[in-house]
Amino acid sequence: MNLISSNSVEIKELNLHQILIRGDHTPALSQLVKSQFKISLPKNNLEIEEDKNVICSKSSFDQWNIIFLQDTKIKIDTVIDKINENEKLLATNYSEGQIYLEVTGDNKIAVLNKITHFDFREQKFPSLTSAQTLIGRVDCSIYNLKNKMLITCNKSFGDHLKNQLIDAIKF
Amino acid sequence: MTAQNNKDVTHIAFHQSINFTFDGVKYRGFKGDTIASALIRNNVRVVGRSFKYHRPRGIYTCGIEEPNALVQILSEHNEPNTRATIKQIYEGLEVESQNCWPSLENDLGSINSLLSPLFSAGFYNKTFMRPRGFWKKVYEPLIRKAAGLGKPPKPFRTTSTQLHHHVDVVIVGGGLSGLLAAKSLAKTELKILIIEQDGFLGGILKNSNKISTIENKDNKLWIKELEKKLEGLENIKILKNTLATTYNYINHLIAIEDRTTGTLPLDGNVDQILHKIRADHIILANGHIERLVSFRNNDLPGIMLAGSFEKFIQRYGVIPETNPVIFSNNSSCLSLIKKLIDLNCKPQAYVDSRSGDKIEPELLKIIHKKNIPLFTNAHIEGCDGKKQVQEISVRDAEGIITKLKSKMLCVSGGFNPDVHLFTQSKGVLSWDDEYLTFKPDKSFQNTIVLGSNAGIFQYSKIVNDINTKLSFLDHEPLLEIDLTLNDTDKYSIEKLWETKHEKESRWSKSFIDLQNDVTTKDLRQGIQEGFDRIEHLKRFTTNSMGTDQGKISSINALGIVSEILDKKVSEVGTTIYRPPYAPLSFASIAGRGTYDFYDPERKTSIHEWHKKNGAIFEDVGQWKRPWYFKSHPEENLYEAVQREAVHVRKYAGVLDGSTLGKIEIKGSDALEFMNLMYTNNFSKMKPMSARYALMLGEDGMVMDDGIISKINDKHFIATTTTGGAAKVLSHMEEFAQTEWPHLNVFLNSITEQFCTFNISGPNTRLIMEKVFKDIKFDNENFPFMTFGNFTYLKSTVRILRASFTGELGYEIYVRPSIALKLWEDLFRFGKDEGLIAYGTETMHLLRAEKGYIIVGQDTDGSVTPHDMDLEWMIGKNKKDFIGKRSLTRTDTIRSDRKQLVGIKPIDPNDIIEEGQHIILTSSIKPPVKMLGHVTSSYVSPNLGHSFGMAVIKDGKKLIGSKAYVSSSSKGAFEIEIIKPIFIDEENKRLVS
Amino acid sequence: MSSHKNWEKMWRSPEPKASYDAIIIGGGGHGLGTAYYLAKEHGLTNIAVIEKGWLGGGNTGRNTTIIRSNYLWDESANLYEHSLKLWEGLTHDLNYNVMFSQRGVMNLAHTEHDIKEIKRRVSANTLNGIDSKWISKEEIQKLVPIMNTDNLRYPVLGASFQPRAGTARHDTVAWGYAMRADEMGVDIIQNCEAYKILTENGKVIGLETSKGIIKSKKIGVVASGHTSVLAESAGIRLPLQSKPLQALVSEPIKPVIDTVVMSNAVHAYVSQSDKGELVIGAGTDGYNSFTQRGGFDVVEDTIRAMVELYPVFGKMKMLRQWGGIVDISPDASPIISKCDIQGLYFNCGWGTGGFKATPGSANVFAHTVAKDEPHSINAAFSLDRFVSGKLVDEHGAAAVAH
Amino acid sequence: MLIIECPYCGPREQCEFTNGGEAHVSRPSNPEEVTDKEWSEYVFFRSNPKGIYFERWVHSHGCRKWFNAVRDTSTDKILRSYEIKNDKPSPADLEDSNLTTPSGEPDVGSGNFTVKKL
Repeated sequence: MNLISSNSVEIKELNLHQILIRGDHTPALSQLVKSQFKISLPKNNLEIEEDKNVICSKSSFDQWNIIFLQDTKIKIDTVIDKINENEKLLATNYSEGQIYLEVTGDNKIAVLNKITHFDFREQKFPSLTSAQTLIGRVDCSIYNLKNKMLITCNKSFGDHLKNQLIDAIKF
Repeated sequence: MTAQNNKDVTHIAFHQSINFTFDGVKYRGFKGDTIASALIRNNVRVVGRSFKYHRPRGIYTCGIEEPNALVQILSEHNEPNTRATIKQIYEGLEVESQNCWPSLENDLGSINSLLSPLFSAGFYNKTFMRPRGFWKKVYEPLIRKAAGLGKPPKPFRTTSTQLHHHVDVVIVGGGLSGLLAAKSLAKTELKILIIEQDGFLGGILKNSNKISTIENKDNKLWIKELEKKLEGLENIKILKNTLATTYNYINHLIAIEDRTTGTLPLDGNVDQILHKIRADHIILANGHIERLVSFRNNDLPGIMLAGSFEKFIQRYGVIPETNPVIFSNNSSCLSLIKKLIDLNCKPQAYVDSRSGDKIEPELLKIIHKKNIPLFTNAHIEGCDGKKQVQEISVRDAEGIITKLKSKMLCVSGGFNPDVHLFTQSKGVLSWDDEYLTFKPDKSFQNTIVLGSNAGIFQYSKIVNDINTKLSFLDHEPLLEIDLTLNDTDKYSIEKLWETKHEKESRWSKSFIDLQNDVTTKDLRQGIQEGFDRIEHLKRFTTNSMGTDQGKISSINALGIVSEILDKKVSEVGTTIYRPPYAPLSFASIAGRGTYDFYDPERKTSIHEWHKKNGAIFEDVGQWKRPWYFKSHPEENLYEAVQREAVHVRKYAGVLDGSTLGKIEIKGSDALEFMNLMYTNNFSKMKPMSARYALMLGEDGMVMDDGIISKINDKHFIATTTTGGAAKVLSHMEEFAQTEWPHLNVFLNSITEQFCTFNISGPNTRLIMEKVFKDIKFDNENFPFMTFGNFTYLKSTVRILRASFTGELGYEIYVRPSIALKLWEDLFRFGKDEGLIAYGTETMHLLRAEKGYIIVGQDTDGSVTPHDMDLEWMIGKNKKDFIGKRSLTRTDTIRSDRKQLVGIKPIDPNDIIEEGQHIILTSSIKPPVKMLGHVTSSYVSPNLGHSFGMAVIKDGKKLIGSKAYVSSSSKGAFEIEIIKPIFIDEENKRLVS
Repeated sequence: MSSHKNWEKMWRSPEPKASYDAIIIGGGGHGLGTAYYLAKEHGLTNIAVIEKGWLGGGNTGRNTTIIRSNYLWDESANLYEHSLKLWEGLTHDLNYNVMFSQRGVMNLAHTEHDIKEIKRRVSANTLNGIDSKWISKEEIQKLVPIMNTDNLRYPVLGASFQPRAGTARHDTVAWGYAMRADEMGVDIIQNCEAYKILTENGKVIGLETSKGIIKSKKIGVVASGHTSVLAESAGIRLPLQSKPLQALVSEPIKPVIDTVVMSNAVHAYVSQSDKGELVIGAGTDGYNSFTQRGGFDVVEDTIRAMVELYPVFGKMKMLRQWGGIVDISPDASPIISKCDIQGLYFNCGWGTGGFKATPGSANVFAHTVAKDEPHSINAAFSLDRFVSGKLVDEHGAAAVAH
Repeated sequence: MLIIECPYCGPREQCEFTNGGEAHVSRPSNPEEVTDKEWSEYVFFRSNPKGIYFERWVHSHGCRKWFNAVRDTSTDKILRSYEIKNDKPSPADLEDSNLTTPSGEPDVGSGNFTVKKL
């Protein structure tokens, strides 16, 4: 639903599905992800692969996030059980413990610069990269997708983050 | 001989007059005036009283370095210590002078100046000591009342915001050098931020008459065109009314922007922005500051620094005095004299300490042409007058004193590069023997210093200096610029820190720190008493410790000290320049991060249900947890807990345990990892079973506890205490990544992926069977400490049979999306079985009745498993786990350590209080030997009396004996020491 | 009250002699105090205090001047109470006004966990004869009218209050001890850096300094943040970590707050000096550093708490900010102890709480150096407690919320 | 506030990190065989040098990975950061901290004095 839209910044809150996978970057993992989600693993750290409304980011050398930007017919929990059969992989359904904010508009960086120290400059945070950092003293993940930012954080910090974003837009 | 307007300036709107009040009197100024320039327009000379002697003080400068003109802004929440030379006026502004009572004119405090011989530096340390006790009752209260400058402000809620910047280059100072540097970097596509403390760019181009044309254009035009060009470029941003205050390590700059210059800040609007700037290169071009000369009564209102006098004319369009006397030891006053003459005013006299042959020909030419009385090789001996300058004594080369009738003396003691920010950047200074000042020498960070800030006081060197210093940024080299000067190309100066008084007297004073009333005699006395190190002298005399931080006098103090000690000034050194450059408002530092944004308020998924059903919350870390539930509006904590505690043991109760930490551990070496992290041995645990586990620090002390559910040898789920969640996860990650990277194990926090409902009580099984129709909860199918994965409303649910209350109980782990539905279903089915919701206080009571400890309350980081009766949790034949080795050290292996016991009062009406101590006697006359303290205590409706748990020395041996517990109300009362378990010692209910 | 012309020098600035009976490294309050008590109570006057910078220039000149003795464990309570009693007589002992101002110190409770922990401390203090009591929110408001106790993220639920506690003027403590020690013949040598502690088969024989070698059989190291560095020069490892601890003062205003208020939950404590400046302290930065400065974020977090707790501070301005180098031990308790090398003694590990202990620490350390045996008060603060495990864990008591 | 180079995320502000104390201090492989003194060395004693210091950081508000760094504690200048699995850099190929005396000051960069030493 639309959280706020003013001073050329729009923030929408979405309900997305997300799978967090921990495991080393092995051919077995990339083959498994390819077969289950039709997307390949990014090569380097912090890169994002995007393919038909599914994104896969490499958050560090052994941590992967798969986010479905639109409803998917895939049975998340059954896929997770399948992945977990491999003792060297840990997959978790992260969908319900997170909030997902889509931030768009020309002023989005100017507003974010009010509540986070993170460097959004193109050369430091090019499109199709992800980062984990602090926004308004809250641990967040940021996904730089073409002309929008996807920001996620733990649900119990959700109100705190949203209220600070709205406040930053208003003042 | 009074103030006169200079209408030909662009920064003052002479057509817009503004009314404001100063000490209740109405005055008129113009749009763009500061309080100082407006008061000068109205010939107001006395603006405040000095800190210690309460001597009258006038406006001494025209900028941030002002020591005297500090005022209180009544119309802005009584903001104290505001610089009148910076704060612009607006319609309805109410200003009050500071540190004087009953009024500025006749201030009782000025009695101090009569007693001044006694109040010399450091007198506090040698006096007010006798008789004993008088310091607290008499002297200190008097001193405190007299101290401080402004009155306390009114309560104010900050509306300022913060803004982070990431740029390639920051240029501090939009003056001549700053603008030239920006011009040369314009085409490099570097992202550049220019910071200017005034509302207009230009620096000395707009603040002085020194340069009249630049590149054959009038200053104002040149600035306007360059600004338009820079504003047009996408990679350059200009911040005006913004003062850089702090230069931190690694090129991190803090600057404060005033958004309401010249207007009344309306509550609720953004009044200030704190800019936090990261830059690869920081260019300091923030110029220089003029310094004073010490002479007799150099604090009389009507004495002003020459550069500031010129700035009032040039920048603010007011001539403070048409015929001032000018005194200087350097070449800088030529531009001021020319400006006065242009405005057909004339200095009443020009006094120069240098001998005639050293004085610039151009200066002499204009003086003779306009037959301005000239004194060379001469000093100002002193000034006299009642609350302002009326007579100026000039001592010529032969020592003859001439007395001039005048109300204004302009003084220039020379220029100091403004090195405050450079020293904050951890660069070091060196003394310049030609310009007699400290200037930046070796920088430590990517710091570039330009212009007079770098100690370059020669116009013809500026462009070459910029080209050499910016070449590595492949900037566009500047061509030589031609300037028409009302100044000599090169600035020259002769040493002069203070002049000799004609006759010594106890009451005559020549000042070094005007705000803190520090005289040159204080410096001499300090050195005489052994405080010959400059850091000692500063603290002994409080020199340069006022709100101006000695900007116009600290170098003079070094000069005088170096002469007294007969040392080079560079040997005397300077004290440390402590940030900020100028006082920084608390409100801007706090920004939006207060009240509801101070710290997150973490809520569980069913928080709203709790609120609707009478929950009273307590803060547990950042979480809000239901403390207890009011069954009716008047029910208090005690009554609610007594009701809930009985109810759970008789029927059933459910607690929202979602705040407890939950960590998923998986990998081929998960079992080995868990055996190393916890004391327990998980090897022989059957899959789908659970165990209460203990975690120690490497020091062997209890750090956290929780239930470990083993899915299989490669996959575990661990719960932690609410407060310990973050710490336990970090603890595990640290050891997995740094100590045992060879182990294949992965960790994941799933605290927020599941809500946890802990239901317990005799009727629990009935309720669970109604809610989960297809699950069998009897002992065979669902033994104690086992768990299973089930589905509820097409979502996976994990149910674990465990209980913290000692009753039959289950922990339900459910996904947030259906959590509320399940919670409501528990009540829909459980109502007839008497199900209630209960809070943390009842949980504490019930678990204590069962003898279960709470880590963080019954443990305080100094107790081992053995102390807490938990040796059974230590895996028997385990080779190693974190903390194991510490358990066998001499002090931890002692048998008489503090151990966990239960206590109950002999007289059932006595109430045991948490935190009180177990003692052996009934008297509490100190010192009393303490065996240990009460870690938990409650009044138990199930036992019918107060009871507690305590950790006491040699506790196990004392079980069965009597002792005393101290009490906040009745000294101490007798108790019995028993085993720390009060209900269902055989644990029958858990397995019923 | 003669005019001040004929006051003589506070202390001589002698060159070091070839040898002394004892050398104290560190010219702060603790070091100068040790020399004073060595001379006054143990008759050892042939001693030197070696200071690499200027007297009182280290942590003595950088702390928030708070003095209290409401510590939890008996060993700490005895030590800090011993110090508080010495503070009460110090101005007269030194005949120099250290401006010890007993305005009371308040420790605020913001959560139920805080209440439990503070009430336990108050009970232990009462039984140890320390004047500490629990006060309600109403009593807090009477003592500090400007405090906003309710409209807060973590409301104030009550506090402990020790009336005999307060503040003192930090510089005058160092100068007072220096003056009186110098009078008794102690050589105070500034700008003299200690390089290496010289030993011969397990015994101290002297000290290599920037002013040459000085012989002595006894050396007391009282150099706070730099103590580990000097210990290393004698092959002794100490369990200390030197971290920045920041503080700041506001511009001076008329009196608004008369007691000292400490708030551990939000890492902020404040008092108002006799000159009218608010003196505010923060928590430590989390990394080792000898640069006497810390991160701006630590100051920001403290100020965020301050402007909420005291709305009148909203319109105040920060005048100066700085840092000290505090030596933190694993159990947040000091180390006043002998070591394996004969004649080498350490007085360190004071972390964030050294100023309040100045006279007490100096007094018992002088005893330890003079007698080559710890005084009963500092026996528990030995170096080998970390081997036996018998720690005096002062920050352990503030354990994790349940 | 420092800028720290996380080996996996690149340079980030210090507020995203938590310091982990001295690096390259390995836990005794068989704790049962060490003496109380040796065990206390591991649990409580860490180096506290003025100058070159090998320390641990964790990107606690980022990728949550631990890594090592070499920093000069007399100026706070970070010489390099490197992954846990790399071995300890040898002092030879590290910039010297030019501290001439144990508790002295570097020529520039500590910020504890303002005038250049002659």
